[in-house]
Amino acid sequence: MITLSHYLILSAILFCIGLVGIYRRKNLLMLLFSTEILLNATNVGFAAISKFYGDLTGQMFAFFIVAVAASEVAVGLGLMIVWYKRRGTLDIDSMQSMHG
Amino acid sequence: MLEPISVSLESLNLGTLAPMLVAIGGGLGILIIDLIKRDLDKSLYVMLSVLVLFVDLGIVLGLQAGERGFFDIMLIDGVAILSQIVILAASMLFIPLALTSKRFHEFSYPEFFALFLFMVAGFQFMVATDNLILIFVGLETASLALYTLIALHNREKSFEAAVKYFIMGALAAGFYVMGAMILYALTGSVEIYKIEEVLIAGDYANLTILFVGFAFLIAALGFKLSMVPFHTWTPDVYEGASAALAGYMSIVPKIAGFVVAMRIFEFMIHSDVIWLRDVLYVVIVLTMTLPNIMALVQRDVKRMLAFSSVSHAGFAMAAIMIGTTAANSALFLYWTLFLFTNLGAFTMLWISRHKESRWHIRYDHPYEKFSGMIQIMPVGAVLMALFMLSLAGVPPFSVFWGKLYLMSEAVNNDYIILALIMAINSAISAYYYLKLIVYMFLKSPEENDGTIYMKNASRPLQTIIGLSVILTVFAVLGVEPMMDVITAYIKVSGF
Amino acid sequence: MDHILSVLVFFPAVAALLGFVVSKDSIRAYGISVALIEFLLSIWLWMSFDGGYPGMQFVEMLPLIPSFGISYYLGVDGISLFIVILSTFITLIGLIALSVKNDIKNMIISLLFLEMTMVGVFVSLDAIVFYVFWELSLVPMLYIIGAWGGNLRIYAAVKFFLYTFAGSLIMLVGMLVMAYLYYQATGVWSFSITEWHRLILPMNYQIWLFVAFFIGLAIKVPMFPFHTWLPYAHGQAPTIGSIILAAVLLKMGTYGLVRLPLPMFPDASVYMITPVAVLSLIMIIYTAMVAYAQEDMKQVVAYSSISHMGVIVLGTFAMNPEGISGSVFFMLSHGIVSGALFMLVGVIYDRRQTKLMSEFGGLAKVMPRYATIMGIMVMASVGLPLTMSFVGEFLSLVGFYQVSPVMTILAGTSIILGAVYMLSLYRKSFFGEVVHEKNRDLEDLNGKESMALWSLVLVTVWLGIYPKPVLGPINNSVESLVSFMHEKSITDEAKKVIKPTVIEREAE
Amino acid sequence: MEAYLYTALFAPFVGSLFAAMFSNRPKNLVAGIAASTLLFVSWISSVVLLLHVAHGEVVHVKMMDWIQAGGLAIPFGFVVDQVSATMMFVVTTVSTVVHVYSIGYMDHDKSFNRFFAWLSAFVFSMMILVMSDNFAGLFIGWEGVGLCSWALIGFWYERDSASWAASEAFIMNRIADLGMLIGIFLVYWNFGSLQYDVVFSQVNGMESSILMLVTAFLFIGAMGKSAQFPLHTWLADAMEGPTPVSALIHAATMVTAGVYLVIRANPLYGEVPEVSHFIAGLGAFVAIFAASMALVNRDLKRIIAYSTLSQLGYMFVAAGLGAYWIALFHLMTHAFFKALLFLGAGNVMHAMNDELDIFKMGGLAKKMKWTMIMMTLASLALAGIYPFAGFFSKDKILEAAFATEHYVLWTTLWVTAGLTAFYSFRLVMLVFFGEERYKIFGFHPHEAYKYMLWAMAPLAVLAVIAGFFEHDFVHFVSNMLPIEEYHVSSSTFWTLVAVTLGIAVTGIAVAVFAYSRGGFSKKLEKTFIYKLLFNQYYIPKLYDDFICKPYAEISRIFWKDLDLKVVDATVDLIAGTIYKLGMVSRVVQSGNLSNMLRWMGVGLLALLLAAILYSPIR
Repeated sequence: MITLSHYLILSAILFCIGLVGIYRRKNLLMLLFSTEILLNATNVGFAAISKFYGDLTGQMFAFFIVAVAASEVAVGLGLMIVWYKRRGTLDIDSMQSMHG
Repeated sequence: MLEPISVSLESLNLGTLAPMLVAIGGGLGILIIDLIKRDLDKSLYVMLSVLVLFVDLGIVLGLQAGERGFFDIMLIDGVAILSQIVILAASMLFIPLALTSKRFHEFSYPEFFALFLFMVAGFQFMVATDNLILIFVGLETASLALYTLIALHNREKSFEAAVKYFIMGALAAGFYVMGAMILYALTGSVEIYKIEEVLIAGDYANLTILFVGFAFLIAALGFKLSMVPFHTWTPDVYEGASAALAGYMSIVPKIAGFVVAMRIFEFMIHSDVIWLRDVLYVVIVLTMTLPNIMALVQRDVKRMLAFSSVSHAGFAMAAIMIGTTAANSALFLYWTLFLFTNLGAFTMLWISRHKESRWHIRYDHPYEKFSGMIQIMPVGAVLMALFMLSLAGVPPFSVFWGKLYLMSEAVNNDYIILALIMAINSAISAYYYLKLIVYMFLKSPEENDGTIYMKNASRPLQTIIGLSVILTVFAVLGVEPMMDVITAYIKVSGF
Repeated sequence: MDHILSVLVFFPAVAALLGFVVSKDSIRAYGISVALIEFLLSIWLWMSFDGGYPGMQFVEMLPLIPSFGISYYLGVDGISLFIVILSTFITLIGLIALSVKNDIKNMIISLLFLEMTMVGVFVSLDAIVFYVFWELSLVPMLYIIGAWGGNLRIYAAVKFFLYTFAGSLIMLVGMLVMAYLYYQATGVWSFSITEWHRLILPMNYQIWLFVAFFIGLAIKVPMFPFHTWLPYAHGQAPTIGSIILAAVLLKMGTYGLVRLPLPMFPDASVYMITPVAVLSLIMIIYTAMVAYAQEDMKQVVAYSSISHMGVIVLGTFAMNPEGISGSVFFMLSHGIVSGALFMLVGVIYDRRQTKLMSEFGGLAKVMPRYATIMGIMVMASVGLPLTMSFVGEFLSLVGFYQVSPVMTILAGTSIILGAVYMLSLYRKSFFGEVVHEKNRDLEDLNGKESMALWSLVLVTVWLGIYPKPVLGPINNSVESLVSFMHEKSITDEAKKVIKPTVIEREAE
Repeated sequence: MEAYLYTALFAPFVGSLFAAMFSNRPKNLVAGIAASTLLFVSWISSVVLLLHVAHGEVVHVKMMDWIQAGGLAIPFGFVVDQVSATMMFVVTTVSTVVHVYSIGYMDHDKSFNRFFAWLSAFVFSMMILVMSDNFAGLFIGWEGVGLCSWALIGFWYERDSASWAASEAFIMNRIADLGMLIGIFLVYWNFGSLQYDVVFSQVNGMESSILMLVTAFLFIGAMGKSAQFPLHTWLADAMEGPTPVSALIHAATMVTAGVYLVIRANPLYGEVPEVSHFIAGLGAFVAIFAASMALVNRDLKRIIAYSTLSQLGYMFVAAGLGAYWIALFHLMTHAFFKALLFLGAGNVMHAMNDELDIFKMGGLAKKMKWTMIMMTLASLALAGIYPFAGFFSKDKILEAAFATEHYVLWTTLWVTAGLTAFYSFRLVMLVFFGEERYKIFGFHPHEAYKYMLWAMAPLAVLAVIAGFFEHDFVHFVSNMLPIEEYHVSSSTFWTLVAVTLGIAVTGIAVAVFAYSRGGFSKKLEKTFIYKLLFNQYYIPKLYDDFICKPYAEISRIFWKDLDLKVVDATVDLIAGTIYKLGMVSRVVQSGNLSNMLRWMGVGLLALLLAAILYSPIR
């Protein structure tokens, strides 16, 4: 029998995967994906909890997260395309002009 | 078999939504106008957005505190109204900065102004609700718009800044939703007041999870409020963005963030759970001190101002930790007064902005740029000096009074040490503000033509500078009435 | 004329603003005339001042932030009156003898602003207003030192600013605590100093607050070991800067001591007498010795003024009318004398572009008038009777003798050490044969210099022979202050040490 | 009478101002003459006052208030009683003479006018000193004379030695003045006033410990002005000044101020025998100490200076023994003959164009007869030969010492008397008689101006006859000063006189005999004693090595090593550290995105950690 905790653990694992992705990857696109995973990890959690409590707020939140995630992708991809156009790379280390 | 949900229109109380709708509508309107007739002049859009904001402001002032609306998601309490007023006023002060005498890429797009209005709406949503969902939505709306605005400046550094800001923002969003989820899991609600009730009812059972949740929220808000160590984006973004936008960022997103932080943390601070207070204490001290020290070694005025505004955010955050009504009022006072001065300071940079990097390969406003300014452009030098002194907290200029109230609140609530730390930090900060004055007044000029500092100075910009000078110098006269209004609003919302 | 104080404070500021319009070549006349008017105003203030009445006079009260108890609250008593006059007088004299050539307009405008802040500090009775002027005074000084100074000028200026700024911020915290305590006690906010005086605090609060205030003031005085900014400031500042700095700005610190901590925390002050006195003794002796070691005339004068400030602080902490009146009077005399000395050094600097004593010698032969005035001022500075500073020094020491004979003897060495460094300065640079060819044909004092200097000499001697018109009002206010402190103090020790006038003066 | 008082007081001041007006101009005879005339006026009024006071009533005026603070009220008040009247007489007499004399002496000096300005200023301060009716006023004069002596010793400021001597004199006096100030403070806090009459009226009530302190500290002041050991070195060096100055300031008037103070404060000193005895002892010591140095010195003026020192010693002995009137009497007589001696020396210097080494002179008697005569008279008076003034006063002191059974003091003074006689006639012999050594050095001596000699004449007369006024004097001061009769049988008395005269005459005889034969053998100069005496017991060297040099060194260390390297360095260090911290903490701002993200993670982890740590203790 799969209980709430399983879902929560799953979401936690996904979240960690996202984090690891953000910290390990050097490619902006990968970073973008990792943040998506991050957000969706919580979606799982929200859905499960709202089922557990039997009220819809959690699912509502999940939907909003999905929506926001989508728009983030839109903006993010836009930025990255421009960056790629200018620099021909999506490597994080390519942008260090500002420091100190 | 569920019976159909019937919602009466007045129960929705759409009036609470009106301000945001106006802003959004205005944005859409601008886009439509653009569709109808191409390349109209930016001045039109500027004035349109000012008008929209004006209407918006009117409606906000029309609201009275203590209402809920739209399925009780919207919460119009004193703080909401107050913060919206500040946000709108600040936006109205900053948007005319687009009317530069030089042409800048971003202002040729009407989207710029549409996005700007959307962003304002986002901030308004953030402050006008105590529902974690809506806060999230508002926050993201505002941020996404902001990323774009930064990028629109269309220089290599702007894109870099935008991307950095974006990625970190995404991570912050992740933190936020994680925190929200944990709280939801713990209390079965995403409305802060409900969460509060449940927690108090359960006498803060299983603290660890609660703390973990709050840890995520602090991280998320810390990013927005540029709390150390989540502040790293600030200097880069300020440097990348145009001076005007940087100035805007130093004020408005923060005030929104403060309100959210207030809503989320206040009840915990008033409870007997010391964890939050202590954590915030550490964060605040770090945020006041570290950027201060880093600002000492900056070579670019704008970047220096970025660090300084981080430090100022730390000052203001202290009020939230102290958490009394007076303290929260002090926060709003401080931020308004800070707004006056920062507006001036960034505008001064903005009018002296050049397309080509004239003094330094990387920086637009290196200190050297201003050396000997007193000789070649006395008025400008004096004004800039005024703003710097004000930021340094030299009386009787505006920021001093904010500092005075904050420190006095710290003292009144037995945070003497905090007050002393504030004092010492102001002393340290004096150095880098002074550095600019030293360059302007005590060094010999490199240029001989004063107009180079006025390249962008169109009439509206000069007006704005004049305005902010007056507000900065005669702030003391405004303190009393402002304080009355602020305290009144804060009281009714029970913070 | 019940707004004379506001006029006094803001007249120079307004004049300064208008000064932006005046053309460069006539700005000097403008500045002098403004300063003259200001000085006459202050004299008028003195004339209309009731010397018999010890309390505050010409009081002006205008609420600024009523809910927070901050109000625009001015007033003078015998203690502050003459320091106000000193500031206006010194500014006038300084402007007359002003010898800078470049950017004279900026110089004069900033001097007028400076004058506003100086007068403001001494007449404000609201802690915040006091603080406002206190901080503002740094800004024009920063500019004067930094823009017209020597090679290290920027370092010196910034050091001066930051050091004082840091100190005063700590004082600000002290003020806020004080206000809060007052609020606790009375239920209303107030930053009015006179109100604060009436507040009786428990000992431990008193001590902490005393420390907070003392740090802020001590840096300004400057007390050892916070004094190191002063030699740089003086060493780098242009003549006019040094004059104002030594004559007036330093007095802010000692005036603050009399005005703030003493009446507010009498017990703590008594409790702190010994440490403060020890610091002052170090100041007196140590800096006097350092002054002897200097090679630069101006540095000698700079260190000497630190040494004398030590005596002033000592007199202040004598806690009896003799001492405090003495120290207040000594503030004035030190203002006049050190101002004159800096001006004199400036005179020779203008002629030779150097201040090293080794560069001179035999000046008495080449510039007899200059040598005469220098001699008079040197003698005044070592506290010869019938000069102003003797009255101050004598009274300060008499007063402190009651507190501690031994320390007084140590402090008294200042009259010996003072003679040592001052005479060696005079001997090195004025006596002996003319060695440097450059010195052979130095021109003696010119008209404006002599005018400025002789007026200073006049004041020095006049108040040395007949100090009564000044000392009288000072003494009245001080006596009431002391008896007030005596009434207010809570510990028996304080009651014992703080001595109101016991011996009846013979009636005349 | 007040009019006379003010005239006496302010006439010199006016003279000084008048001369000062010309101070930067070339020589102007008027300045000198005016100053002298005004002094003469002052002298006349002093005499008038003297006669007035002789009737027993005292003139006491309060001119105006000076300092009034707290309980302290100091007026400018002046009192002319027997003591101050005597002093005024002495001061004005000598200074009038010296003024007139100086007109001739400073004849060729370019700073003629400045000289008279300062000289009259000195007289003015001296008058304040003696006429003031309170300690503060006394102190004004006290410092005033110090100032003037500084200016007059350093009158020829081009000479490094002169300016050095001036500073030395001033500073040494300052050291003593501190003691005096402390004394004044003590008086104020214990008696509540600085007025003589108020203070002296309360003496009986005071416990002796306080009185002892007061008197001791006041006497420190006296030691400075009267150049008592160990503060004596400045007097000899003060001879750098023009000779009239030495005559007036460093022989007749200023240096006796200390004695005057003790006499003036006799009600205090009378109460504390301990201090008085100390004073007497010190006096005796100084007397012989100085005389011994005078024995071998080759410098014309220094010899006289040392003799002054030793005579001051005599006066202090008298004062210390409570024989205040004798002290005052000796002060007066001494003023006359010592001034005369100096002025004579001045003539000699002129003749020898400022040569001071007495071994380069000799046989001047032919060239300058009158000077010789007057100096011999003065020397006889100094040596205390009947019937010259010195005899009466000095003899009284010895008698007092003997009668009060201080035989040690008596012996010392007695020996000193012998030495005095010897060295003064050694001087006379070497200068005026014997072979004419000056020819070798190619000097062409000549007698001084006539009017200079005439100016000296009054002093000469007084030096001869002053002694005979002893009884009138006693009567005169009797209602101010305690007069105690010494009960010594007339036989003892006469023996004393005989013995004293005896040793004096012997001294003279030895000197005359030895130096008419070309002096002692050179071998003596090799002896340790000679060296010791010649180098003034190495005391100046001692001061230089153990006080001046270390002081300068320590000051330098304080400045260079302490003030700059420690105190200031700490401040800069703090500032620098903060700045460096800024440099270091920039690494946070590496600008690398993944790095920035990492920082966010760090922050989160820290928060989580805090969460875990705190959860037990909410």
